[in-house]
Amino acid sequence: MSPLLELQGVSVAIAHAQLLDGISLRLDRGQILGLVGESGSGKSLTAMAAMGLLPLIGGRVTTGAIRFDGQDMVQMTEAQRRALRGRRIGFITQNPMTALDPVQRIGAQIDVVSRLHLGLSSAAARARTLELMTQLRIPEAGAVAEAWPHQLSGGMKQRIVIAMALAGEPDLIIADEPTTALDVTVQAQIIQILAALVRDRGLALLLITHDMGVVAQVCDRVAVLYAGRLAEERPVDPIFAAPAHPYTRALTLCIPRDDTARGALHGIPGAVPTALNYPSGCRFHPRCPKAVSACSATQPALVAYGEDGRVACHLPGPGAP
Amino acid sequence: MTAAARPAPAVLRAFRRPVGALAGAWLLLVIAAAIFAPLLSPYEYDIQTLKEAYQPPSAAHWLGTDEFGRDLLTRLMYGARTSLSVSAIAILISVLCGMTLGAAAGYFGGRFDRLVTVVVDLTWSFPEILIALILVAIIGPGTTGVLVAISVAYLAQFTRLTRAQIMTLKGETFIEAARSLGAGSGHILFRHLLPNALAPVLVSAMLATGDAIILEATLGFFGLGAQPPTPSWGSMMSAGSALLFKSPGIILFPGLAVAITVIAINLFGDALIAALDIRSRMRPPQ
Amino acid sequence: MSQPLIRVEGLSRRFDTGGGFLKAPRSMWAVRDVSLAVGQGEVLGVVGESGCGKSTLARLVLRLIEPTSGRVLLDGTDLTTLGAADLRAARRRMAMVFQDPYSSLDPRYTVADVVTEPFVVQRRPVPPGAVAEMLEAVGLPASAAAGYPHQLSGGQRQRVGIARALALHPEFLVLDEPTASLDVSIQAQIIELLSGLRDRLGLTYLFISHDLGLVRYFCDRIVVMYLGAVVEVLPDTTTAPRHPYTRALMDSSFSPDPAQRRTLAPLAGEIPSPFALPAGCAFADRCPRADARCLAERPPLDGDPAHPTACFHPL
Amino acid sequence: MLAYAIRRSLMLVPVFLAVSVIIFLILHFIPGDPIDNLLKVGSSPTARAEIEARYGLDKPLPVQYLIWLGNVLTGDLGTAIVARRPVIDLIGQALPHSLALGGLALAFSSIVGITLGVIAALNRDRWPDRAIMGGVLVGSTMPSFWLGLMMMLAFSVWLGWFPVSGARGWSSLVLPVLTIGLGGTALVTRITRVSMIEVAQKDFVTLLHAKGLSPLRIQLRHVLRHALIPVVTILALRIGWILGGAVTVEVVFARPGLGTLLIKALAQHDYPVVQASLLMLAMAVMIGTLLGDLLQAAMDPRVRAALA
Repeated sequence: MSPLLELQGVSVAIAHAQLLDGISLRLDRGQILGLVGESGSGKSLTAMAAMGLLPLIGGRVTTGAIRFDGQDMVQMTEAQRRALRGRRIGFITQNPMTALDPVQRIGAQIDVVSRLHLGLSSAAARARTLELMTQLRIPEAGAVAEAWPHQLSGGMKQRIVIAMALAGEPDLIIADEPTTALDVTVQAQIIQILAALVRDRGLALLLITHDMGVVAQVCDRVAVLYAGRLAEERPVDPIFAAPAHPYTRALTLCIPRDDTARGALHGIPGAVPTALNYPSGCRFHPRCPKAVSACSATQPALVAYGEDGRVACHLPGPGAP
Repeated sequence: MTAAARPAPAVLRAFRRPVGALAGAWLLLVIAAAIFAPLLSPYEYDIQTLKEAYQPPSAAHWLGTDEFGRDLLTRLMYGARTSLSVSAIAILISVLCGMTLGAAAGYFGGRFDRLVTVVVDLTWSFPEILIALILVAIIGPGTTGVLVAISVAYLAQFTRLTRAQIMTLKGETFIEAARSLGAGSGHILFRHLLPNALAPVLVSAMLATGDAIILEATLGFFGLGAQPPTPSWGSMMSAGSALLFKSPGIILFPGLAVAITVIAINLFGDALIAALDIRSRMRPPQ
Repeated sequence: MSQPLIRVEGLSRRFDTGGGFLKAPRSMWAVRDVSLAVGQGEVLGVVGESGCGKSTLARLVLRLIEPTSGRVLLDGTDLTTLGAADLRAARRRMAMVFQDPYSSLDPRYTVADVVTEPFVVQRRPVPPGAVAEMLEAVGLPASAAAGYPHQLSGGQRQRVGIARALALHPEFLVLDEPTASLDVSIQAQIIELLSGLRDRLGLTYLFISHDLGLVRYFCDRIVVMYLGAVVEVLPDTTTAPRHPYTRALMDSSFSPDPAQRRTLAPLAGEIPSPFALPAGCAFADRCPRADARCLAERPPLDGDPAHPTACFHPL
Repeated sequence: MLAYAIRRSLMLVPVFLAVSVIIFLILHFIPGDPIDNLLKVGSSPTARAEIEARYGLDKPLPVQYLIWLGNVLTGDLGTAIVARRPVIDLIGQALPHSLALGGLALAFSSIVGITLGVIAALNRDRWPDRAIMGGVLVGSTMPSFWLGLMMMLAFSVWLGWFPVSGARGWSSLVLPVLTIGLGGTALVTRITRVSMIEVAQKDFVTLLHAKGLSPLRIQLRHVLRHALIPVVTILALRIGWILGGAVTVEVVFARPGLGTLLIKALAQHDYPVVQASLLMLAMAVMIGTLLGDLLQAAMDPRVRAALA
């Protein structure tokens, strides 16, 4: 079976800055792919590319293919891409506080998706909206549908955004940091809802997050981005047990666990470079504890690693530096 | 302090943009013409030579002559003196008073702020020309009257803008940080708030000078500005309106001078805004 | 616990809003009757979700906002009654590091201006070599001094903020979510830095955070707040929580370890509006253990003095 | 909403009182005694006192104010000193002309300004944007009296399309409306454009695109709706501008109206007429801001919530 979403060597530029460089990803139905990396690594840009929304931010795909269900979105007309958005691909943004149109009632914002893509009448669309809201455990769905966005809490708004993403009966959901702006206890609720959607409906979920905890708990596979390039892409268990790329390893060591001893927390020295000053060779080499001269000279190729995994590193594999 | 050192390069950076350079060059030209008018022109602005009246543009009189046979270009240059200096001085007074009022209201808040806000909002919703007309009526026509009228007419705008800037800046964490170090009101106002509020206020003062030139011209047109024989761009047109059909140049050229100068001020202001990167802070306060 | 450097007694703060023309005013208690002590050299963590009052508490402790009632004692001196001159003198002994590394530095100040501002404000001469020394202490090169904040990364800016806080050699630092706006990789750098500075300079910290995992890593004791009040004080980082809210907070954070994968049982509902607090326990409507008493009566913070809990039905 | 509308309207009462005090006081600072105009040279002091008493000018200022306010509230605006006619008649004659001119100019600026602003925003940084914004800049920098005279020269004198001046028929309105409207158009175009561009960058617009809605529908049904909120606010706040423009333009085109009335009365120091015309203009400004606030509340549920 071909993957539902496949990125093959996708490069993206905004103006003259090459911000993504040869990203390749695969996501099957019923799976959750976690996309992680520090800010500035290109996570959100990847999401915008997969949504076909790059023109909104002045970007374009320069090389590569983005295949959704076998068809290359890069080669499609804008109308064809638009027919996919909302219908087969749902989108969840980071900040639910700003994601809804503040001057339109909640219900109408969800209705429009099923009316547009499923051709439902307004009454049928509203019935479907209420059903979705109830499934997402929104209390008093009828009243909430008539409410204005500012009357809802952050967690409730994020559920509305999820309902909007589900209204077109999509196969794929792309969620860009869906919990970052929420309180801790509400984050857990939203993640649980998303995980249940994949389990119960057989959706595919591209989950962009900086939270390695969320990744460890719900993802099937993990793709690690660094400075616009893919560092490592593997199933979740081995990547946490034995990270192949030093960057992945560094990311897991940043977060305190219950058993982390005082002083055992390690930051990554320096900061993510911007597109204007990407280093030569492996872009991580100035911050890498294992770097050797080859790392600054040549860009490591993305090669197969372990079981069903790929890594781009001259010195892959576990082992402390 | 670095605060004083930074605006100067911004002016130069504004000159580096093609539009900014063109607009800036025109403004420099007008200012130079105003300052050096006696040196540049072989004519006097006030000597009447009635037999040379109503001449069309020629080699001797590049823009022609007016109803008293005076050279129009010469009068335009002398007129620039009045129009530019009255507008600029009036706006300067207005900015100084407006910044003081706005900063005090924005920083100290409370009842004083509410009073200032109510009065300023009320004045702001009245057209500048009305305020100016009434004030000139109180003070009497002439340069002083126009100067005061323009200052007062724009007071509300600068008070509003400064207050809005101070209110926004007050919420910045670096103000709280300064307070946590033990800083008093003086330090916070003069070392943090005002230096940061300065750039948008000064740029908007520059743009307002353009509006003030138009206002000065309008008052002059009503015969309330500089009194004859002193020319100002406005008063030149006041005389000209009756002669519109006979000799359009008398009113055409001063009007063009106003329009082109104001356009130049706007374009240069725009270049300054871009150079200072303060576009988002220049929005009209709502 | 050693001799407390900071003692907070019955601190409360009410905020009033609205009350315009023909409009009813509303008021909320951002901080309700909070008492706590921070020992010399201790790191006390305050953890809670948005609206729990932790940031207000931080500002009350430094008297950046005035309390409605209660006292804050620094080494026995009541900060809440000090006059302007005495308060300014007291500010040499305490400082704050802020959450937002972008808005906490004046964009018109150079890094050197920022770190010498404490001296200017306190009308003291800047000791020669102090700038380079301060920058070195926070891991920045001396060459950074001439730069402007916008030329620095978020982590570097936060280091400048820490250098400013340390300029006058204070004993006590309030850290208000100093890493919440940073990437985890940078967060760990800053935490390491703060940890090292504390060991080297014998500092006392009040560490405000929403991240229980981070607080448990970094702090000696942990105060858990919910809607303006303290619900539990954990005496160390290993003691099991007794308040259901603390438990829920712990269960809501995800362990970065797939081996510890578990089915989540997140807390239902969301934080109620602080303008309409229930009569009883503020947590009652989300609490799995709540009964009629919890709805009617507010539980006091008591029990074991080393591990007080505000709950009628502790775990 | 209704409760808010009532409350907001009630707020006009103190504002009206404040404005009336200011207007009343301002007039007492104007030098030049209208009585002099009424007296024959060499009249006796008794004749002067008689006239002062007739116009109530001999009483203390607060009493004069209260009498004046009471009269105003009962529709009696006094008698014009120079014209020797009830001021209400003069206002009644002038007002319809000014309302027609101001209303048409407002409509013109709104419709043309919003249209141009939308076109400019949709073509951001391309030639239609540059052309429109260039035109707007030029239009907003010309003194309106001068623009009026030049249009008169071009369209009335040279082309003979419209009457040179006066207020006979619709065709006489075209040039004055255009003259005032161009300045307002510049303002509306600028605000519409900036606010369309700003709104288009908001998160919720990205999400509308992600829902698969067509870009034109997003721009016109969602972005424009938001962009109009500040436009309405500014238009309402600056209704005075349009009226101010009317003052000069009425004089240039020799049209009857509040502006002409005011300018003439100012020159003649005719207190009651000046007071009444200023009061009319002030009321127009107040009603403008009221309408703006109500419109804003109608357009934005957050505003309603904040005010409830």
